[in-house]
Amino acid sequence: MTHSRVRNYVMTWIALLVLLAITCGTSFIPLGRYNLAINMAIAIAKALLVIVVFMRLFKSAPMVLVVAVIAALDLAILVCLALPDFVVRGW
Amino acid sequence: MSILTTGLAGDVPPAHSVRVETPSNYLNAKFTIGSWLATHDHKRIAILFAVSITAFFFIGGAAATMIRLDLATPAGDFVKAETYNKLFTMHGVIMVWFFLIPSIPATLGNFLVPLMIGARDLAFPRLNLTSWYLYVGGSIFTIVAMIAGGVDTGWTFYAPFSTMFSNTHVIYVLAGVFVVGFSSILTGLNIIVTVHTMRAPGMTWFRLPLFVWAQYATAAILVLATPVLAMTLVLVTVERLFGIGIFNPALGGDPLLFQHLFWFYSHPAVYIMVLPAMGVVSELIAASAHNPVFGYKTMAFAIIAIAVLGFLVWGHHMFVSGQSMYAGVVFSFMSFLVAIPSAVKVFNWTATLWHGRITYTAPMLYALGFVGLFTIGGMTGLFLASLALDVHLTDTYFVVAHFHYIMVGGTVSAYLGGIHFWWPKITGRMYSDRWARFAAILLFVGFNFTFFPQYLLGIAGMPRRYHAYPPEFQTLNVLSSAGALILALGYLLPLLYLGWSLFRGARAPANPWDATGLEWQTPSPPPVHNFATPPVVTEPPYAYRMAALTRDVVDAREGTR
Amino acid sequence: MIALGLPPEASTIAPRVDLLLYAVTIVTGGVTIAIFVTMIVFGIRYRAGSKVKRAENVPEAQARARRRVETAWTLIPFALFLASFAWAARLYMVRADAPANSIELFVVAKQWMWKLQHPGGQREIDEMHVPRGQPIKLVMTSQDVIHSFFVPAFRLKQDVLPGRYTEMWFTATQTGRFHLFCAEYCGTDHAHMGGDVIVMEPAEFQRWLNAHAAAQSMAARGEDLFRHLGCSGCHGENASVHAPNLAGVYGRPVPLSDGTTVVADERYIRDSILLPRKEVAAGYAPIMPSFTGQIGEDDILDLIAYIKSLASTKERPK
Amino acid sequence: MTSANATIGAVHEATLRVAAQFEEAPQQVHAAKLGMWIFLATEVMFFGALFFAYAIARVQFPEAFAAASKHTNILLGTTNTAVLLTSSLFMVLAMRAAELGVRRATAILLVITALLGLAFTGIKLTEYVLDYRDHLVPVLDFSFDPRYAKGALVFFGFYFVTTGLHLVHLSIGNGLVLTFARRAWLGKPNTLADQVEIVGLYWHFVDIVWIFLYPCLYLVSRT
Repeated sequence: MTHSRVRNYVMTWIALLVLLAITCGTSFIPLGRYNLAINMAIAIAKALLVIVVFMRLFKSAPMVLVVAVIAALDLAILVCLALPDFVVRGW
Repeated sequence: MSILTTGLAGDVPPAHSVRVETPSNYLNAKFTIGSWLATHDHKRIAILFAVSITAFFFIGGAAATMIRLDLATPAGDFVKAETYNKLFTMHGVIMVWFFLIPSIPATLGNFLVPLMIGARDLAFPRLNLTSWYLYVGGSIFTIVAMIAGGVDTGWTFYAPFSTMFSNTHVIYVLAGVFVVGFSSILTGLNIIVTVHTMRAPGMTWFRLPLFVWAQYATAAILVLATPVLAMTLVLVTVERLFGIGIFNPALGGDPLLFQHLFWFYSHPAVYIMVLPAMGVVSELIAASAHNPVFGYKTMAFAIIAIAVLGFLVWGHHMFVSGQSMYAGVVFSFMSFLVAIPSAVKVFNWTATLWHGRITYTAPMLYALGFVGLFTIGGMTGLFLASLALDVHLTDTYFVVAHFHYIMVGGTVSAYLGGIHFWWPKITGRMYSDRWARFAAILLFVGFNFTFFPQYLLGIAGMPRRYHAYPPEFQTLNVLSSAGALILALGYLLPLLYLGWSLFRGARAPANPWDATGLEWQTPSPPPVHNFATPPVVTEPPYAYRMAALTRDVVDAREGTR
Repeated sequence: MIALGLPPEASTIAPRVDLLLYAVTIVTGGVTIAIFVTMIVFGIRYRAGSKVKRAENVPEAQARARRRVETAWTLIPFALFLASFAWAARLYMVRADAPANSIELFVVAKQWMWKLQHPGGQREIDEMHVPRGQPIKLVMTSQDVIHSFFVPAFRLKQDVLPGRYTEMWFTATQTGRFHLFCAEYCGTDHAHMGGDVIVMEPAEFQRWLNAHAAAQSMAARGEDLFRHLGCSGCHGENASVHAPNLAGVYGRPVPLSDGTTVVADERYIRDSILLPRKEVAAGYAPIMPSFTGQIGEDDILDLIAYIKSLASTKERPK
Repeated sequence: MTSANATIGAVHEATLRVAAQFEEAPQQVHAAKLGMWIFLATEVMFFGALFFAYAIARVQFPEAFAAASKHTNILLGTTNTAVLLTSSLFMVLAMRAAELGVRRATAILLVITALLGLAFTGIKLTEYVLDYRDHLVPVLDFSFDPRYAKGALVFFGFYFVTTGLHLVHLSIGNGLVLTFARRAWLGKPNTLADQVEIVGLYWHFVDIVWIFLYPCLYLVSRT
């Protein structure tokens, strides 16, 4: 039980370092817009690993999950309502 | 609950001492200055907040008085243009951040939330005290900066004016507001955690008084919106100090980015100001009508709906700003949506009177004043949400009148009503209801006198933040200035009779209004840890029964004099 | 009709805005009065000590009344709000489409004055002369902070931003002098940043234009600048440098090097002068120098006017 | 930041008995954890607004941001990312040790976490010095290819604001971690595991901020 948990943490850490290597490595390959997409996808994946495994999001009180989701939604509101204005302003 | 009597720390009086002749309470537990300035008692911290926000209210009010004096003549003869600009900036900054935002949450909320949910204190008492020190430190710092040099950006700090063109003490004021923002966040965090974790046995979510619901929703907005303001202020500082182009197009920035970020905070901030007021008024009307609040659950959901929708409407401040037309349409639609829960609340307050036994005490007069002024303010908000009308009305006195109806007519009325309603609980003294009713009526009259003409000025096309104006606007401006004098008198009056009651007022009974709610079941003023025995809740809120009404409340209060 | 103290209706859109204003006033006023009357009636009828008959069990009576009443007073306002939203939004959209026959006027705001320029080169400060009955399109920018061009009699207002162009159009319907205000706080003399809009009969306006005729039209001034700044060295007829031909470019779509396309409007021309690397036309090297800091907003407007004039003559710049 | 301190402090007070305002220990622990998560929610909005401003600026100057990003030190930046990810591993191991009641191991793991945090700080400061030598510090000494100078100045403005704010947060985290390492070594508080978990939440959050900063600053364009 104990060892499996510690192993989980170590595996997560290895996964994080592998993701870091991928994001760093691919950025030296010219992929145009896909570089940005890969970088952002990997950053989100790393953040989720940390939140779920290290911060034990799903093993905390249900309210904690609600707080995390609300914070994410609020940020999404800022981005989703403000960003389009900068994009479509020229129309 | 069994560990209660053994698990208490420090200076808690033993339970039996609560019932002796001069009961020990939070006010007479200790008298030293240190016992106030280092207190962890939410009730004492609430009073620290109340005293400080009152001081700032009168400083901000003094600025407003000078503004109105200056506007009595078209040429603005009283002060110079620079001074005028600094005055309205000072008025806005002080009233928004140092009075309205902390007004109800940090005073009445701080005092009452633990009492209403049956807790001994907030979850984080030291954080609560930290919040007060941050607030006082930040606001005194700002006021010194504003009096020593002044700031002329308006409370909105629009870039690039604030970042590149103003020659005044912008950075200091930003720093002060930043620190006060942290105070808001800490208060909000404390209230959320308290409501979640410290409710008494039996106090389910749908037994919470609407006041607590409102504080909870407000706290959520404080926590989620304030950090965006904090970051905006940091970015303004960075551009101003280091010339990094974030907002100023000359450096490669985008001025609308500032407006988006600023209003992302500042529109929800309007709800930070008015939601707690709605909570107060729900309590006041139910208690004075001796009637359960009409549609309690609807009222609770309406509070949450307003808080959520409040985050989706900020772009209605930017209809003529050069924002995309399509963004304008979306934000206009959202703004109409937020009007629905607000309207439902007004209807439900009105319906709460139905089949009641209404006593017209001072708190009730303030509450009715709130409903009236909030209704007018809310209805005129619909003009501003209507895109084509907003094009004409925005940045005119119509907007000034609109938000003063909400924030002064609404929030300040509710705040004063709440202070009057819970004054016996907070201080243990009664005040002169006759004077209080007089003040309430005076304020209502003075308020309409001051601000109704401003709607007409706005429709006629007078822009806001004008130090001088064309002569055809003078009549209405003089009316408004005259009303401001009545209003100023109305605000000074409660200081006198409430101050008098502190020393000479009759001792208040535990429940002078015959109201429901846990805060009325503990003595006035409450003991240090709020309840002699931990309350257990078995009833829904506002359980005003017909039987309880056979005893006439007015008589009960007469008996205490 | 209700007065409400509105300023004169001096543009085609003003009566339409006013009609909406009256409608919204009547609806909201009606609802407000209904609420107040209800409150007063309840307040008197159910005052403590009145002998009126009350429900035995108020919570239960409320619960019965609630179902229908609450639905009604949620849905009815919702319908009214939707109607108001749609009406106001449609009227707002009208602002976006200037009629094709509009005359363009150029506005440059600075602390604390309005500088206007007519296509013929006539310049004005804090005054705007326009003919009655003719659609006018304002192309506006600011040299410093944000200002806002507000003419109450036209029921129109538009913020004027540094670093970009905002537009506003109107057709005046009444001759006379009307207030022009700056509606966005812009510093010390914000209150004095205003002037007059003078609407004249077309013939009279023509006389005014002639009396104030400038030595050069905007386009002519722009042509001079085009040569003095060295633009013609690359964009001109005999240029050896590979630079886009600007004749007829205005209003046309321009393919860009990143594969997208933009319409060559005022904003595009302005950005191309100040930030030439932002949107490079496809097939051309990004070699144009930036003119940021070297020319003022007035000069840019002249250059734009010149480039636009090329659009109509279809002639290659000299 | 203050809230982090006081939240954790509130838990510490309860090592032997529950703080006066609470009924029982689990309630208090729940309150403290919830408080930290809510504080992190405010931090999400704080940094979220910063990232949003960055995004708008990057749209304005795509080429200049690409050019400027090439001048950041990718070797140190990547190393630092790895250091921080590793510190998070030790943080979570410390929490596990605390759960198992191994006090000394907890303290040692916390010290390693803090040492990695200090290593990050050292590397970051070294990077700042190198940036200064390369004339990349706005206001103090900035010169850049004139074609991209305007946008590059904005980029490096964001670079210093974001990394600076991150460093402030990290330093506070370091202080907290060392404080709790000392407590774990000296006493045997019965809520040690909860306390370490709460510090850990803050630590991991600071880590997440860096996870997003890394591609935004170092990887805009490397080709």
